[in-house]
Amino acid sequence: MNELNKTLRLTIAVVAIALVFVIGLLTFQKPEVEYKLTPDVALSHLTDVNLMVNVEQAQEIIRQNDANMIFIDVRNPISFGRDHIEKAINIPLRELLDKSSLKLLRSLNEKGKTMVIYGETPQQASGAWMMLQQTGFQNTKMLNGSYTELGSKSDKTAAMFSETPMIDMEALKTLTSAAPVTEVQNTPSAKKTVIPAKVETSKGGGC
Amino acid sequence: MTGPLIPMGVIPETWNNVIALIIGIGFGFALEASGFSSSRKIMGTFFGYDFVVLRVFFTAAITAMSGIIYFDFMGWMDASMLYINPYYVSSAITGGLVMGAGFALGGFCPGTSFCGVAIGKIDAMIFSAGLFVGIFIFSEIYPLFEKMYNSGNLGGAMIYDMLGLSKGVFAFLLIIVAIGMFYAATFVEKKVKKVDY
Amino acid sequence: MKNNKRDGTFYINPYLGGILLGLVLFATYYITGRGLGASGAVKSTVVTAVHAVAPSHAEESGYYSKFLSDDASPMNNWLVFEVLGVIIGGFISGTIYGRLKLKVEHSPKITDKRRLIAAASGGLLFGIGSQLARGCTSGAALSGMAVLSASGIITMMAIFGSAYLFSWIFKKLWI
Amino acid sequence: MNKNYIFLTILAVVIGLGILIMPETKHDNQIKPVDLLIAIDDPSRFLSTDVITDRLVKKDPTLLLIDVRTASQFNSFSIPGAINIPLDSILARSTAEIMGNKDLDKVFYSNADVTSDQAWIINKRLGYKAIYVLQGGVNKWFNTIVINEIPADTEPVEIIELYQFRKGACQYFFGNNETGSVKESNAAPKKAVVITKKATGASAGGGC
Repeated sequence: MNELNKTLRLTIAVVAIALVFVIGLLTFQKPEVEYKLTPDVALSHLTDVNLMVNVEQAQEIIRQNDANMIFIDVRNPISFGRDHIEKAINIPLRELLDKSSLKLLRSLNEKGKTMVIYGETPQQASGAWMMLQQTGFQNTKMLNGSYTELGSKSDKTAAMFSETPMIDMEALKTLTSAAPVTEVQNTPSAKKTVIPAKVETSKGGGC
Repeated sequence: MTGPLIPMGVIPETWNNVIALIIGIGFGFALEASGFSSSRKIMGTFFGYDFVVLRVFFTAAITAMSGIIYFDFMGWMDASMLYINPYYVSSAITGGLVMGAGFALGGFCPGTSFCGVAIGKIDAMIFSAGLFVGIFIFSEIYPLFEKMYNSGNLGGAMIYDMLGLSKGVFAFLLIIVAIGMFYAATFVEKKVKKVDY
Repeated sequence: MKNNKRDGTFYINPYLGGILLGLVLFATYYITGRGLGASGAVKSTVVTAVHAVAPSHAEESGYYSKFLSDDASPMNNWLVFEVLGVIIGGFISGTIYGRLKLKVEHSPKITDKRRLIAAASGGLLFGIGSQLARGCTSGAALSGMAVLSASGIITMMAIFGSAYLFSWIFKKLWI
Repeated sequence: MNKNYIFLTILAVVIGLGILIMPETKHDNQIKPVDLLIAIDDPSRFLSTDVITDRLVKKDPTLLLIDVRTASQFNSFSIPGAINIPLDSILARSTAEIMGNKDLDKVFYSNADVTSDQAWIINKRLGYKAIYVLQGGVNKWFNTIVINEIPADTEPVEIIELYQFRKGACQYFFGNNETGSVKESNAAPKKAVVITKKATGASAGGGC
């Protein structure tokens, strides 16, 4: 059993392993940002009307000049430099989670300010807003409209981005009714066949 | 660089066999240098004259376990991607009991027998040959065992989940129990009459 | 000291051996995501051999067919290379510590023949048991313990429990 | 006994205590917030209406269009072959099975980009691969494929070709007023259904 008395190399090995662990723990940093909301909660916030600001409301906020409402511009700095809402803060989308941006956003959050995110399109604003919502910035709202809409009341190109259905059912009808009568009957029936497919999908998925 | 490296695609699959060879060399060296190539030294654990198996086995398990847990915590490794052998209740226990009998008779387990082969132990060679025959016999009479082999599948179950403990608590208890066993082993070794081998 | 190292009785501190083994095991998990193993290599060899001798038999059998796939030969297996490494590693260590010697090791009270018969039957049982438990001491018990899997710890307890029991039954073989 | 063993025992217990107080790391497939932001900033998830139409016409079995609008909007008009998963049920278990199917290119669409993109962000966070957004949504699809103005002869060849492609696709989906269109219009949407069925079959197979 004399091998049990030789402990020098063993001690070195154990200390080396312990050192690796200690160095690992010392250099370990908690990630700067973490999800604060579960996907389910984040999803429920998407349909929360209180977290949306439409164009009229945004124009109202600008008029009132409420100090508690801060506009966050997530467009690129060039667009921001060309034209932006007065007092808006520019945080380009890609820099949203940078250290400096987080510091700024956190300080605004602590001051109890409500942040309204706007972008080139509502889709751009939505991405930034969802990111902030999920990482714990609850006091954020998104502008459900594009930046260009804020200036003019009716901008047709801007309306293109909104979620209102713009399907010209009349055009669809003329398209199908131009064909013989039989076809008009066929088209709805064809559409019906789409629906069972959907039912079947959920069945297949549930398996 | 987060591990496991091959499943993460850091190292291409083609390196697999080279890595296997290198790891095998380390494995074989560690076993042989600790004395696992000698069946009488191995059997000392069961008669109390030499607890080398207990010491090596538990130290190895604890080292690897702590490494995995620490690396997982520090984000250097994704422990959820590690392969967990599925737990089939009855076949694991029966297989373990049969292996125990084989251990007591042969004095080797497969890994150590290959070490014995490497240094020219004839009994280890015979043991390995028996291993081949045993696996061949099992495969031939597999239909007899089929039901037991496939019954009671609990999947990749974790022991701490089964005991209702957290991973950290179980790992800590394992370390404490192992240290206790090491001290007990030293104590027993002093009491038991030395066997010359 | 140096003479002592070469005469075949020198072994490294078992805790150091355990740490080496643990680091090897950890490296295996870190690199491949799987544990070590030994009996799996034997299984691959057996499957390949049976497939080469009697292909139809291997394909029909419920057990062999699990490990036969069209594209990759089971011989081209991680574990086979690992076991080749084990033999090389054992040989290196045996050379360093002067243990290379062709011999049958047994208790002075029994004959060579008896030891070899016991070894053969032990190997046989180990072969059967390792297939039932889906791994041997290294594959199921040691690797399983490192990840704290239920199968690893249960198999380990079963192996050592029954080995304690049977070793007292076969006490004469050893002391 | 060797004094070193006492030291080593203490060291081992300290390592064990470290494990004891270490919070367990959660392993879900969610991608990190920073990576999610990079993905959001990357426009490559947007597929144009023409690309999607081309794949629909070619009956690409790996394409699965997912309508995230409400069921009533879906029923009044939808892109042929699409399935309906309203945004609020995007996290349902049955959806997860479809999302987990790696062989399908899952393309979300809504009326415009916003709702579909939100569905995409939620799914991207959950770590699903091969998910896309139909750029412009139904509105754009309808206004480029269904309604298309005949370009002037002076326009470049590309524009005329694009028009011809769109016109052809429109006829494929909704038929035209020439003779023999009855059969064609009947067949086309049905085939679109077949595409969906294939897709669902594949997803069921992958899930089981």
